[in-house]
Amino acid sequence: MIDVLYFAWVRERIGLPRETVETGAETVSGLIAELVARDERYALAFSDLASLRVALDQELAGFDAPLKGVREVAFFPPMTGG
Amino acid sequence: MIDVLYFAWVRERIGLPRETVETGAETVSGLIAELVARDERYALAFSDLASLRVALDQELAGFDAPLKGVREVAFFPPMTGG
Amino acid sequence: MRLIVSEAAFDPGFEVNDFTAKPVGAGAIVSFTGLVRGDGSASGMMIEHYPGMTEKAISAIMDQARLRWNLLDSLVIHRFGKLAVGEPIMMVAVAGIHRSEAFQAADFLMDYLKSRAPFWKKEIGADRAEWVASKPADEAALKRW
Amino acid sequence: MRLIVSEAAFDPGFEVNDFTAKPVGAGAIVSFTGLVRGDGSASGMMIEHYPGMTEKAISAIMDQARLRWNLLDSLVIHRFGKLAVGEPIMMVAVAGIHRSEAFQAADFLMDYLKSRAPFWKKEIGADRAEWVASKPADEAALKRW
Repeated sequence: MIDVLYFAWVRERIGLPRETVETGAETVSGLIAELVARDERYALAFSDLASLRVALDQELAGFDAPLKGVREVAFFPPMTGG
Repeated sequence: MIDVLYFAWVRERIGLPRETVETGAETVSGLIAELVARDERYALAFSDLASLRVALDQELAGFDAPLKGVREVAFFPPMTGG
Repeated sequence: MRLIVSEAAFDPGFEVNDFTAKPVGAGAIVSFTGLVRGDGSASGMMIEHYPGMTEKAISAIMDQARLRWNLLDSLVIHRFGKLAVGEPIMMVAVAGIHRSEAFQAADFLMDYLKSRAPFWKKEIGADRAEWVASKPADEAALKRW
Repeated sequence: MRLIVSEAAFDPGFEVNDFTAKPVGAGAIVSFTGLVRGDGSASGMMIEHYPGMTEKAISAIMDQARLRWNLLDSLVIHRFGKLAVGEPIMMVAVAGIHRSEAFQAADFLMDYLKSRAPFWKKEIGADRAEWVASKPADEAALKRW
Protein backbone atom coordinates (compact mmCIF):
# COMPACT_ATOMS: atom_id res chain seq x y z
CA MET A 1 0.00 0.00 0.00
CA ILE A 2 1.44 3.29 -1.09
CA ASP A 3 0.06 6.84 -1.24
CA VAL A 4 0.30 8.33 -4.69
CA LEU A 5 -0.05 12.11 -5.07
CA TYR A 6 -0.58 14.16 -8.23
CA PHE A 7 -0.01 17.87 -8.70
CA ALA A 8 -0.73 20.56 -11.30
CA TRP A 9 -1.65 19.23 -14.74
CA VAL A 10 -0.86 15.65 -13.68
CA ARG A 11 -3.60 15.97 -11.06
CA GLU A 12 -5.96 17.50 -13.62
CA ARG A 13 -5.36 14.80 -16.22
CA ILE A 14 -5.80 11.95 -13.76
CA GLY A 15 -8.74 13.67 -12.12
CA LEU A 16 -7.74 13.26 -8.49
CA PRO A 17 -5.14 14.70 -6.11
CA ARG A 18 -4.20 11.46 -4.34
CA GLU A 19 -5.05 7.81 -3.99
CA THR A 20 -3.84 4.75 -2.17
CA VAL A 21 -2.49 2.08 -4.48
CA GLU A 22 -1.84 -1.59 -3.91
CA THR A 23 1.25 -2.37 -5.94
CA GLY A 24 3.92 -5.00 -6.32
CA ALA A 25 6.11 -2.68 -8.42
CA GLU A 26 9.74 -2.53 -7.38
CA THR A 27 10.57 0.83 -8.97
CA VAL A 28 8.83 4.07 -9.90
CA SER A 29 8.83 2.95 -13.54
CA GLY A 30 7.06 -0.27 -12.55
CA LEU A 31 4.42 1.71 -10.69
CA ILE A 32 3.92 4.00 -13.68
CA ALA A 33 3.46 0.94 -15.95
CA GLU A 34 0.76 -0.38 -13.64
CA LEU A 35 -1.03 2.99 -13.54
CA VAL A 36 -0.83 3.47 -17.32
CA ALA A 37 -2.39 0.02 -17.80
CA ARG A 38 -5.45 1.12 -15.80
CA ASP A 39 -7.01 3.57 -18.23
CA GLU A 40 -6.54 6.43 -20.65
CA ARG A 41 -6.36 9.21 -18.11
CA TYR A 42 -3.23 7.67 -16.60
CA ALA A 43 -1.82 6.89 -20.04
CA LEU A 44 -2.24 10.54 -20.97
CA ALA A 45 -0.75 11.86 -17.73
CA PHE A 46 2.34 9.66 -18.08
CA SER A 47 2.74 9.91 -21.85
CA ASP A 48 5.86 12.07 -21.67
CA LEU A 49 8.11 11.19 -18.76
CA ALA A 50 10.61 13.90 -19.72
CA SER A 51 8.04 16.48 -18.64
CA LEU A 52 7.42 14.74 -15.30
CA ARG A 53 9.19 14.73 -11.96
CA VAL A 54 8.79 12.26 -9.12
CA ALA A 55 9.34 12.56 -5.38
CA LEU A 56 9.62 9.62 -2.98
CA ASP A 57 8.67 10.49 0.60
CA GLN A 58 9.00 14.16 -0.38
CA GLU A 59 12.49 13.93 -1.88
CA LEU A 60 13.12 14.24 -5.63
CA ALA A 61 14.07 10.89 -7.15
CA GLY A 62 14.64 9.20 -10.51
CA PHE A 63 12.21 6.95 -12.36
CA ASP A 64 14.42 3.95 -11.70
CA ALA A 65 14.44 4.51 -7.95
CA PRO A 66 13.30 1.51 -5.83
CA LEU A 67 9.97 1.73 -4.01
CA LYS A 68 10.95 -0.53 -1.11
CA GLY A 69 10.07 1.20 2.17
CA VAL A 70 8.53 4.22 0.42
CA ARG A 71 5.17 5.40 1.79
CA GLU A 72 4.46 8.39 -0.46
CA VAL A 73 5.08 8.83 -4.19
CA ALA A 74 4.30 12.12 -5.91
CA PHE A 75 4.15 12.92 -9.62
CA PHE A 76 4.24 16.46 -10.95
CA PRO A 77 5.59 18.70 -13.72
CA PRO A 78 8.84 20.64 -13.29
CA MET A 79 8.44 23.20 -10.54
CA THR A 80 7.64 26.81 -11.37
CA GLY A 81 7.72 28.63 -8.04
CA GLY A 82 9.63 31.74 -7.03
CA MET B 1 41.37 81.52 -10.22
CA ILE B 2 40.23 78.05 -9.42
CA ASP B 3 38.28 76.54 -6.51
CA VAL B 4 40.18 73.73 -4.82
CA LEU B 5 38.25 71.35 -2.56
CA TYR B 6 39.59 68.80 -0.09
CA PHE B 7 37.74 65.87 1.43
CA ALA B 8 38.25 63.31 4.20
CA TRP B 9 41.84 63.01 5.43
CA VAL B 10 43.10 65.32 2.68
CA ARG B 11 40.88 68.03 4.18
CA GLU B 12 42.11 67.22 7.67
CA ARG B 13 45.79 67.27 6.71
CA ILE B 14 45.51 70.56 4.86
CA GLY B 15 43.26 72.00 7.54
CA LEU B 16 40.56 73.48 5.33
CA PRO B 17 37.70 72.20 3.16
CA ARG B 18 38.17 74.57 0.21
CA GLU B 19 40.09 77.57 -1.00
CA THR B 20 40.39 79.71 -4.09
CA VAL B 21 43.80 79.47 -5.71
CA GLU B 22 45.48 81.71 -8.23
CA THR B 23 47.49 79.38 -10.45
CA GLY B 24 49.30 79.27 -13.73
CA ALA B 25 49.52 75.48 -13.68
CA GLU B 26 48.51 73.74 -16.87
CA THR B 27 47.77 70.33 -15.36
CA VAL B 28 46.64 68.84 -12.07
CA SER B 29 50.23 67.75 -11.41
CA GLY B 30 51.38 71.32 -11.90
CA LEU B 31 48.80 72.56 -9.41
CA ILE B 32 49.88 69.92 -6.89
CA ALA B 33 53.52 71.02 -7.26
CA GLU B 34 52.52 74.61 -6.51
CA LEU B 35 50.50 73.56 -3.45
CA VAL B 36 53.25 71.27 -2.11
CA ALA B 37 55.72 74.15 -2.39
CA ARG B 38 53.57 76.25 -0.06
CA ASP B 39 54.12 74.40 3.21
CA GLU B 40 54.37 71.10 5.04
CA ARG B 41 50.67 70.49 5.42
CA TYR B 42 50.26 70.35 1.65
CA ALA B 43 53.44 68.32 1.26
CA LEU B 44 52.03 65.78 3.70
CA ALA B 45 48.61 65.67 2.08
CA PHE B 46 50.11 65.08 -1.38
CA SER B 47 52.98 62.81 -0.32
CA ASP B 48 51.43 59.67 -1.84
CA LEU B 49 49.55 60.35 -5.06
CA ALA B 50 48.64 56.66 -5.43
CA SER B 51 46.31 57.08 -2.45
CA LEU B 52 44.68 60.21 -3.90
CA ARG B 53 41.95 60.81 -6.44
CA VAL B 54 41.13 64.02 -8.28
CA ALA B 55 37.93 65.34 -9.80
CA LEU B 56 37.74 68.24 -12.28
CA ASP B 57 34.39 70.01 -12.26
CA GLN B 58 32.99 67.00 -10.40
CA GLU B 59 34.20 64.33 -12.82
CA LEU B 60 37.03 61.93 -11.94
CA ALA B 61 40.21 62.74 -13.86
CA GLY B 62 43.90 61.81 -14.02
CA PHE B 63 46.79 63.81 -12.56
CA ASP B 64 48.00 64.71 -16.03
CA ALA B 65 44.63 66.19 -17.03
CA PRO B 66 44.74 69.82 -18.28
CA LEU B 67 43.25 72.55 -16.08
CA LYS B 68 42.21 74.83 -18.94
CA GLY B 69 38.58 75.86 -18.47
CA VAL B 70 38.25 74.01 -15.18
CA ARG B 71 36.54 75.89 -12.35
CA GLU B 72 36.61 73.32 -9.55
CA VAL B 73 39.33 70.84 -8.61
CA ALA B 74 38.78 68.35 -5.77
CA PHE B 75 41.30 66.11 -4.04
CA PHE B 76 40.24 63.14 -1.93
CA PRO B 77 41.10 59.55 -1.00
CA PRO B 78 39.50 56.59 -2.81
CA MET B 79 35.79 56.56 -2.14
CA THR B 80 34.33 54.32 0.55
CA GLY B 81 30.58 54.74 0.26
CA GLY B 82 27.87 52.15 -0.07
CA MET C 1 16.16 31.39 9.79
CA ARG C 2 12.48 31.79 9.16
CA LEU C 3 10.23 30.15 6.56
CA ILE C 4 6.60 30.98 5.91
CA VAL C 5 4.49 29.05 3.38
CA SER C 6 1.04 30.53 3.47
CA GLU C 7 -2.06 31.46 1.52
CA ALA C 8 -2.19 34.82 3.30
CA ALA C 9 -0.87 38.05 1.82
CA PHE C 10 2.24 39.56 3.40
CA ASP C 11 3.68 43.06 3.61
CA PRO C 12 7.18 43.16 2.05
CA GLY C 13 8.11 46.44 3.77
CA PHE C 14 7.07 45.21 7.18
CA GLU C 15 9.02 41.99 6.62
CA VAL C 16 12.13 43.88 5.45
CA ASN C 17 12.12 46.04 8.59
CA ASP C 18 11.39 43.13 10.90
CA PHE C 19 14.18 41.13 9.30
CA THR C 20 16.66 44.03 9.25
CA ALA C 21 16.20 44.71 12.97
CA LYS C 22 17.29 41.23 14.07
CA PRO C 23 20.73 40.07 12.98
CA VAL C 24 23.53 41.53 15.11
CA GLY C 25 26.61 42.55 13.15
CA ALA C 26 24.98 42.55 9.73
CA GLY C 27 26.33 45.02 7.20
CA ALA C 28 24.28 43.94 4.20
CA ILE C 29 20.63 43.00 3.76
CA VAL C 30 19.46 41.83 0.34
CA SER C 31 15.80 41.22 -0.33
CA PHE C 32 13.98 39.89 -3.36
CA THR C 33 10.25 40.24 -3.88
CA GLY C 34 8.49 38.41 -6.70
CA LEU C 35 5.29 39.97 -8.04
CA VAL C 36 2.50 38.58 -10.23
CA ARG C 37 3.33 40.11 -13.62
CA GLY C 38 0.12 39.86 -15.55
CA ASP C 39 1.53 39.21 -19.00
CA GLY C 40 -0.92 39.74 -21.80
CA SER C 41 -4.47 39.09 -20.74
CA ALA C 42 -3.67 37.41 -17.42
CA SER C 43 -5.68 38.73 -14.50
CA GLY C 44 -4.03 36.65 -11.82
CA MET C 45 -2.43 33.43 -10.81
CA MET C 46 -3.24 30.23 -8.93
CA ILE C 47 -0.34 28.61 -7.12
CA GLU C 48 -0.49 24.97 -6.14
CA HIS C 49 2.05 23.41 -3.79
CA TYR C 50 2.94 20.14 -2.08
CA PRO C 51 2.37 20.64 1.65
CA GLY C 52 5.11 19.01 3.65
CA MET C 53 7.59 18.66 0.83
CA THR C 54 7.53 22.42 0.28
CA GLU C 55 8.76 23.12 3.79
CA LYS C 56 11.36 20.34 3.68
CA ALA C 57 12.74 21.39 0.29
CA ILE C 58 12.98 25.10 1.18
CA SER C 59 14.54 24.42 4.58
CA ALA C 60 17.20 22.29 2.90
CA ILE C 61 17.93 25.10 0.40
CA MET C 62 18.15 27.66 3.22
CA ASP C 63 20.54 25.42 5.19
CA GLN C 64 22.79 25.15 2.15
CA ALA C 65 22.86 28.93 1.68
CA ARG C 66 23.49 29.59 5.36
CA LEU C 67 26.52 27.31 5.48
CA ARG C 68 27.95 28.30 2.13
CA TRP C 69 27.86 32.06 2.75
CA ASN C 70 28.01 32.14 6.54
CA LEU C 71 24.76 34.11 6.66
CA LEU C 72 23.67 35.83 9.84
CA ASP C 73 20.00 35.28 9.04
CA SER C 74 17.64 34.37 6.20
CA LEU C 75 13.94 34.58 5.48
CA VAL C 76 11.74 32.94 2.85
CA ILE C 77 8.05 33.68 2.40
CA HIS C 78 6.11 31.94 -0.36
CA ARG C 79 2.39 32.14 -0.95
CA PHE C 80 0.05 29.65 -2.57
CA GLY C 81 -3.57 29.90 -3.69
CA LYS C 82 -5.09 32.72 -5.69
CA LEU C 83 -3.15 35.92 -6.37
CA ALA C 84 -4.02 39.03 -8.36
CA VAL C 85 -1.71 40.84 -10.77
CA GLY C 86 0.75 43.05 -8.87
CA GLU C 87 0.52 41.06 -5.63
CA PRO C 88 3.73 39.80 -4.00
CA ILE C 89 4.08 36.05 -4.56
CA MET C 90 7.15 35.47 -2.49
CA MET C 91 10.10 37.07 -0.82
CA VAL C 92 13.63 36.16 0.14
CA ALA C 93 15.83 38.16 2.50
CA VAL C 94 19.36 37.45 3.67
CA ALA C 95 21.65 39.20 6.14
CA GLY C 96 25.39 39.01 5.69
CA ILE C 97 28.44 40.78 6.93
CA HIS C 98 29.43 41.96 3.45
CA ARG C 99 27.45 42.80 0.33
CA SER C 100 28.88 40.25 -2.08
CA GLU C 101 27.94 37.24 0.06
CA ALA C 102 24.46 38.64 0.65
CA PHE C 103 23.86 39.16 -3.08
CA GLN C 104 25.14 35.71 -3.95
CA ALA C 105 23.11 33.96 -1.26
CA ALA C 106 19.86 35.71 -2.26
CA ASP C 107 20.49 34.93 -5.95
CA PHE C 108 21.23 31.28 -5.07
CA LEU C 109 18.09 30.98 -2.93
CA MET C 110 15.96 32.35 -5.77
CA ASP C 111 17.44 29.98 -8.35
CA TYR C 112 16.81 26.98 -6.13
CA LEU C 113 13.36 28.06 -5.01
CA LYS C 114 12.40 28.50 -8.64
CA SER C 115 13.28 24.96 -9.70
CA ARG C 116 13.44 22.85 -6.54
CA ALA C 117 10.59 23.98 -4.32
CA PRO C 118 7.33 22.19 -5.22
CA PHE C 119 5.17 25.06 -6.44
CA TRP C 120 3.27 25.21 -9.71
CA LYS C 121 1.83 28.37 -11.19
CA LYS C 122 -1.30 28.56 -13.27
CA GLU C 123 -1.96 31.80 -15.11
CA ILE C 124 -5.59 32.85 -14.99
CA GLY C 125 -6.95 34.91 -17.89
CA ALA C 126 -10.44 36.13 -18.76
CA ASP C 127 -11.21 33.03 -20.80
CA ARG C 128 -8.35 30.66 -20.14
CA ALA C 129 -6.20 29.15 -17.41
CA GLU C 130 -2.80 27.73 -18.27
CA TRP C 131 -0.03 26.06 -16.31
CA VAL C 132 3.17 28.07 -16.59
CA ALA C 133 5.83 26.00 -18.31
CA SER C 134 9.22 25.69 -16.65
CA LYS C 135 12.00 27.45 -18.53
CA PRO C 136 15.20 25.67 -19.57
CA ALA C 137 17.03 28.81 -18.40
CA ASP C 138 15.79 28.24 -14.85
CA GLU C 139 17.16 24.72 -14.72
CA ALA C 140 20.39 25.91 -16.37
CA ALA C 141 20.75 28.65 -13.73
CA LEU C 142 21.37 25.99 -11.06
CA LYS C 143 24.65 25.09 -12.75
CA ARG C 144 26.06 28.47 -11.72
CA TRP C 145 26.35 27.31 -8.10
CA MET D 1 14.32 56.80 -11.08
CA ARG D 2 14.71 58.41 -7.71
CA LEU D 3 17.85 59.50 -5.86
CA ILE D 4 17.99 60.79 -2.30
CA VAL D 5 21.23 62.02 -0.72
CA SER D 6 20.39 63.16 2.76
CA GLU D 7 21.50 63.44 6.36
CA ALA D 8 18.08 62.25 7.52
CA ALA D 9 17.32 58.68 8.56
CA PHE D 10 15.05 56.65 6.26
CA ASP D 11 12.78 53.67 6.75
CA PRO D 12 13.86 50.77 4.49
CA GLY D 13 10.51 48.97 4.80
CA PHE D 14 8.52 52.05 3.88
CA GLU D 15 10.82 52.67 0.92
CA VAL D 16 10.54 49.06 -0.27
CA ASN D 17 6.74 49.22 -0.23
CA ASP D 18 6.62 52.65 -1.83
CA PHE D 19 9.01 51.48 -4.54
CA THR D 20 7.25 48.15 -5.10
CA ALA D 21 3.87 49.81 -5.61
CA LYS D 22 5.00 51.92 -8.57
CA PRO D 23 6.45 50.09 -11.56
CA VAL D 24 3.80 48.55 -13.79
CA GLY D 25 4.68 45.11 -15.12
CA ALA D 26 7.50 44.40 -12.68
CA GLY D 27 8.01 40.78 -11.71
CA ALA D 28 11.14 41.21 -9.61
CA ILE D 29 12.17 43.75 -6.99
CA VAL D 30 15.65 43.51 -5.49
CA SER D 31 16.66 45.73 -2.62
CA PHE D 32 19.95 46.18 -0.81
CA THR D 33 20.27 47.90 2.55
CA GLY D 34 23.69 48.72 3.99
CA LEU D 35 23.93 48.95 7.79
CA VAL D 36 26.61 50.42 10.07
CA ARG D 37 28.40 47.28 11.28
CA GLY D 38 30.23 48.40 14.39
CA ASP D 39 33.33 46.25 14.04
CA GLY D 40 35.35 45.97 17.22
CA SER D 41 35.01 49.04 19.38
CA ALA D 42 33.27 51.27 16.83
CA SER D 43 30.20 53.04 18.15
CA GLY D 44 29.22 54.72 14.93
CA MET D 45 30.26 56.32 11.72
CA MET D 46 30.68 59.74 10.18
CA ILE D 47 30.10 59.98 6.44
CA GLU D 48 31.48 62.88 4.45
CA HIS D 49 30.44 63.52 0.86
CA TYR D 50 30.97 65.91 -2.03
CA PRO D 51 27.69 67.77 -2.55
CA GLY D 52 26.97 68.19 -6.24
CA MET D 53 29.37 65.55 -7.47
CA THR D 54 27.57 62.90 -5.38
CA GLU D 55 24.29 63.47 -7.19
CA LYS D 56 25.97 63.65 -10.61
CA ALA D 57 28.01 60.49 -10.08
CA ILE D 58 25.10 58.44 -8.75
CA SER D 59 22.72 59.62 -11.48
CA ALA D 60 25.23 58.57 -14.11
CA ILE D 61 25.56 55.12 -12.50
CA MET D 62 21.76 54.75 -12.34
CA ASP D 63 21.45 55.74 -16.01
CA GLN D 64 23.98 53.08 -16.96
CA ALA D 65 22.12 50.39 -15.01
CA ARG D 66 18.74 51.40 -16.40
CA LEU D 67 19.91 51.13 -20.00
CA ARG D 68 21.98 48.00 -19.57
CA TRP D 69 19.25 45.96 -17.85
CA ASN D 70 16.15 47.69 -19.17
CA LEU D 71 14.97 48.42 -15.62
CA LEU D 72 11.41 49.54 -14.96
CA ASP D 73 12.51 51.66 -12.01
CA SER D 74 15.40 52.24 -9.63
CA LEU D 75 15.98 53.93 -6.30
CA VAL D 76 19.13 54.99 -4.47
CA ILE D 77 19.16 56.49 -0.98
CA HIS D 78 22.49 57.40 0.65
CA ARG D 79 22.97 59.15 3.94
CA PHE D 80 25.81 61.33 5.13
CA GLY D 81 26.67 62.76 8.54
CA LYS D 82 26.66 60.88 11.83
CA LEU D 83 25.24 57.34 12.04
CA ALA D 84 25.03 54.90 14.93
CA VAL D 85 25.83 51.19 14.75
CA GLY D 86 22.93 49.26 13.23
CA GLU D 87 21.49 52.26 11.36
CA PRO D 88 20.82 51.98 7.62
CA ILE D 89 23.49 53.89 5.69
CA MET D 90 22.07 53.46 2.25
CA MET D 91 19.69 51.52 0.10
CA VAL D 92 19.34 50.48 -3.51
CA ALA D 93 16.19 49.06 -5.08
CA VAL D 94 15.56 48.00 -8.66
CA ALA D 95 12.47 46.75 -10.45
CA GLY D 96 12.84 44.42 -13.40
CA ILE D 97 10.68 42.10 -15.40
CA HIS D 98 12.76 39.04 -14.47
CA ARG D 99 14.83 38.16 -11.43
CA SER D 100 18.24 37.76 -13.03
CA GLU D 101 18.35 41.27 -14.48
CA ALA D 102 17.13 42.73 -11.17
CA PHE D 103 19.86 40.93 -9.21
CA GLN D 104 22.56 41.95 -11.65
CA ALA D 105 21.50 45.58 -11.75
CA ALA D 106 21.37 45.90 -7.95
CA ASP D 107 24.76 44.21 -7.63
CA PHE D 108 26.20 46.54 -10.30
CA LEU D 109 24.75 49.64 -8.63
CA MET D 110 26.30 48.63 -5.30
CA ASP D 111 29.72 47.99 -6.80
CA TYR D 112 29.75 51.37 -8.51
CA LEU D 113 28.30 53.28 -5.57
CA LYS D 114 31.00 51.78 -3.37
CA SER D 115 33.91 52.98 -5.47
CA ARG D 116 32.63 55.79 -7.69
CA ALA D 117 30.25 57.85 -5.56
CA PRO D 118 32.13 60.46 -3.52
CA PHE D 119 31.48 59.32 0.04
CA TRP D 120 34.09 58.75 2.73
CA LYS D 121 33.46 56.85 5.93
CA LYS D 122 35.12 57.54 9.24
CA GLU D 123 34.68 54.96 11.96
CA ILE D 124 34.07 56.49 15.35
CA GLY D 125 35.24 54.55 18.41
CA ALA D 126 35.35 55.40 22.12
CA ASP D 127 38.86 56.83 21.90
CA ARG D 128 39.63 57.00 18.21
CA ALA D 129 38.25 58.01 14.83
CA GLU D 130 39.68 56.50 11.67
CA TRP D 131 39.00 56.91 7.99
CA VAL D 132 37.91 53.60 6.49
CA ALA D 133 40.46 52.48 3.88
CA SER D 134 39.20 51.49 0.46
CA LYS D 135 39.60 47.79 -0.29
CA PRO D 136 41.40 46.55 -3.43
CA ALA D 137 38.54 44.03 -3.73
CA ASP D 138 36.05 46.89 -4.18
CA GLU D 139 37.99 48.37 -7.07
CA ALA D 140 38.51 44.90 -8.55
CA ALA D 141 34.75 44.22 -8.36
CA LEU D 142 34.17 46.88 -11.05
CA LYS D 143 35.95 44.68 -13.57
CA ARG D 144 33.07 42.21 -13.40
CA TRP D 145 30.82 44.55 -15.38
